[in-house]
Amino acid sequence: MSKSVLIVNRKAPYGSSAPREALDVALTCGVFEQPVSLLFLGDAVFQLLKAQQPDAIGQKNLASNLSALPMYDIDQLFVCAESLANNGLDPDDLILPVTLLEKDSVAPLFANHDVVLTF
Amino acid sequence: MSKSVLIVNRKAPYGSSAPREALDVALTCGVFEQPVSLLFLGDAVFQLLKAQQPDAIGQKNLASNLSALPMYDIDQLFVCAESLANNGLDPDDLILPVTLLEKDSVAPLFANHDVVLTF
Amino acid sequence: MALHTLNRAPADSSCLQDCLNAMTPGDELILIEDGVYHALPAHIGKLEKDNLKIWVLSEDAHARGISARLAKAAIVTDSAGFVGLCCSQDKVVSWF
Amino acid sequence: MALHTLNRAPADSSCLQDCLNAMTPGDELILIEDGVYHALPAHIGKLEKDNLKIWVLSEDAHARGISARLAKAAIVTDSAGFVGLCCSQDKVVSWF
Amino acid sequence: MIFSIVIQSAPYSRQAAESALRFAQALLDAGHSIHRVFFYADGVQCGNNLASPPQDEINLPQHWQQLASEHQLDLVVCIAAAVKRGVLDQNEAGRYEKSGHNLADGFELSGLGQLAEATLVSDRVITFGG
Amino acid sequence: MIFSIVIQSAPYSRQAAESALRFAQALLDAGHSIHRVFFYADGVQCGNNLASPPQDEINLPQHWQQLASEHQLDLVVCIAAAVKRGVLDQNEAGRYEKSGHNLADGFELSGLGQLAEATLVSDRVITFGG
Repeated sequence: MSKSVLIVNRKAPYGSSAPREALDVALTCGVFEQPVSLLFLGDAVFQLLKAQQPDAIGQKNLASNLSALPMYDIDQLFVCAESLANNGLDPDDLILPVTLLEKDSVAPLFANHDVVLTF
Repeated sequence: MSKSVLIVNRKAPYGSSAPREALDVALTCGVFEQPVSLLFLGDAVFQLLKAQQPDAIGQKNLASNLSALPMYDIDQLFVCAESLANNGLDPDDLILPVTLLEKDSVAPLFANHDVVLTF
Repeated sequence: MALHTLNRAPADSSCLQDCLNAMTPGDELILIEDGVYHALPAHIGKLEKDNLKIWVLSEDAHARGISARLAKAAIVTDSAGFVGLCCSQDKVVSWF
Repeated sequence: MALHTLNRAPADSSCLQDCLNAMTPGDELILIEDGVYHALPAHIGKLEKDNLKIWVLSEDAHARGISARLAKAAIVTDSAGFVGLCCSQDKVVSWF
Repeated sequence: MIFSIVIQSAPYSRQAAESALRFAQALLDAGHSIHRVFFYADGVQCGNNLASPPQDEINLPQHWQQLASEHQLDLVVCIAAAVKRGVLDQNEAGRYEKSGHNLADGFELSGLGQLAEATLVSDRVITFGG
Repeated sequence: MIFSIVIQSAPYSRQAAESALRFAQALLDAGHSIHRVFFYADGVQCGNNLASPPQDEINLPQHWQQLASEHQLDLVVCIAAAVKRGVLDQNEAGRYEKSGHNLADGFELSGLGQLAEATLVSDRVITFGG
């Protein structure tokens, strides 16, 4: 009775705790052996940016934790291509290999998962 | 040694507590006989809309409280004209007489007050 | 098929845009909390998507004084109706 | 004259717009927290206002991995510099 | 149908916590069941029993308690989110050597596994946040 | 110069509370003085002494306490905002018949008049929120 979970990220890292809370849910669903996908929309693409060093603001490195996802067998990472381009970034700027979704491919991702959790 | 205070409202009523917190600060500054002005930008123009009845969502009527401001000698109420128009509203839709500010007149309001508090 | 909920006021245009981009034909939208302002005539045009059904939670519209101002395309429902919509769609997607 | 602080990421375009509309020539802007992303080349154009000085808080830019990517128009400063800017302007206006 | 509800916002600061309560009541009125209410992020403050709103304002922790006792609801507060935000039960207060605890009766601290499990066994999961 | 700082956000959930602390430290390092730190809205949670973050995360109430004791800071928590959000001192716990209280030492509950007064006597007032 497994159900697939889509975790939707919309927030930039560090300004709010939402990205870390989303990650913790993803890891937990992974432990329960639920199929988990993560989608990064808008400002959330910055979560995946290289070179993060948040020690000076008293926070833990989110990118380091995100880059561990494949070790927990969570490798379905989707990034809105338009969001990436709007922020002047390309896939080489990111810490992990991701699947880029063109605008028309975003909605099918929602349709293809059983449960959607937004952060 | 009085200082004028500009209270900037940017949020719609009821979805968050910011509008009520802004109002409480305005009333308190009034008690201290500080000159207080309120500015309503963007979604905050909805705070002044007539016909609010928030009992069913367990909240107190913000518009009723705002309409008491003149009784506390707080009558410097400014509304961004563009925000009002963008929301399809006109001054007759509001609970109180306000001063409409065209886009070019917003910045001088900030320049003309000693302290600015945003909500 | 999904029911999408949106609780952000019009100035948060990116929340609405992310919501619309995530919708599949047959999905429905319910505007709640500050989201109900999107059902005003000045804003409803931004929600146009082929045959999208747009619901408005009556308690929230009433609280905000906009019940008499809603665009015709918006269908008013109450909490019981909200529950019914959750059941008639396969899942709920929340935008906030 | 005022120092304006902005802590919202680019998707919150209304926060930036409200901030820009409130600025008088001579005012300065410091981007902090998620606001630092506005100093990326892809976004800095939206901040253009005649002779506006745009500061970026180094700790926040560094945390987010964008120190090496900042647009040339953005001037990096640290917390001590932030304090100095507050003093050199008459007041501080916070946008969040 | 079997629902689970996720609440991510603090009471008083955001309407979301009140919306969730009203939705839960409507669910139960319609004959549906609630498998679990999961309080996450700032939503953990819904279980803070020290909250003392004015008498003419809604007391959300109390309303949840009442609904829970009438319908045997499972009110789970994310332990990691709660502990760092200062919402503790007696156990955690002991572990962190705090003199008091403030988790309201009827609420329970537990892990995110309770959210994962809720997604598995519920027909619908709905989140209130913002 | 004389500064006052207003904090409107809860710790852990938003960076604003941490930004304010870092700014306060930089102010003092530069030889300025802080007339008052005023905690409003969700910012009142900065004074919740039950907060127990993991050891590798920042403990904001503790940091404020330390800074306050080193520099005799006036840390004022808005009483109306705090009481409805479940941050109580001993007095308020008594008034509302609560068994415990959780306002951290070094913080004080008081009214919005303390914010109005701060705007009058400070050269600069800066708000951290969001």
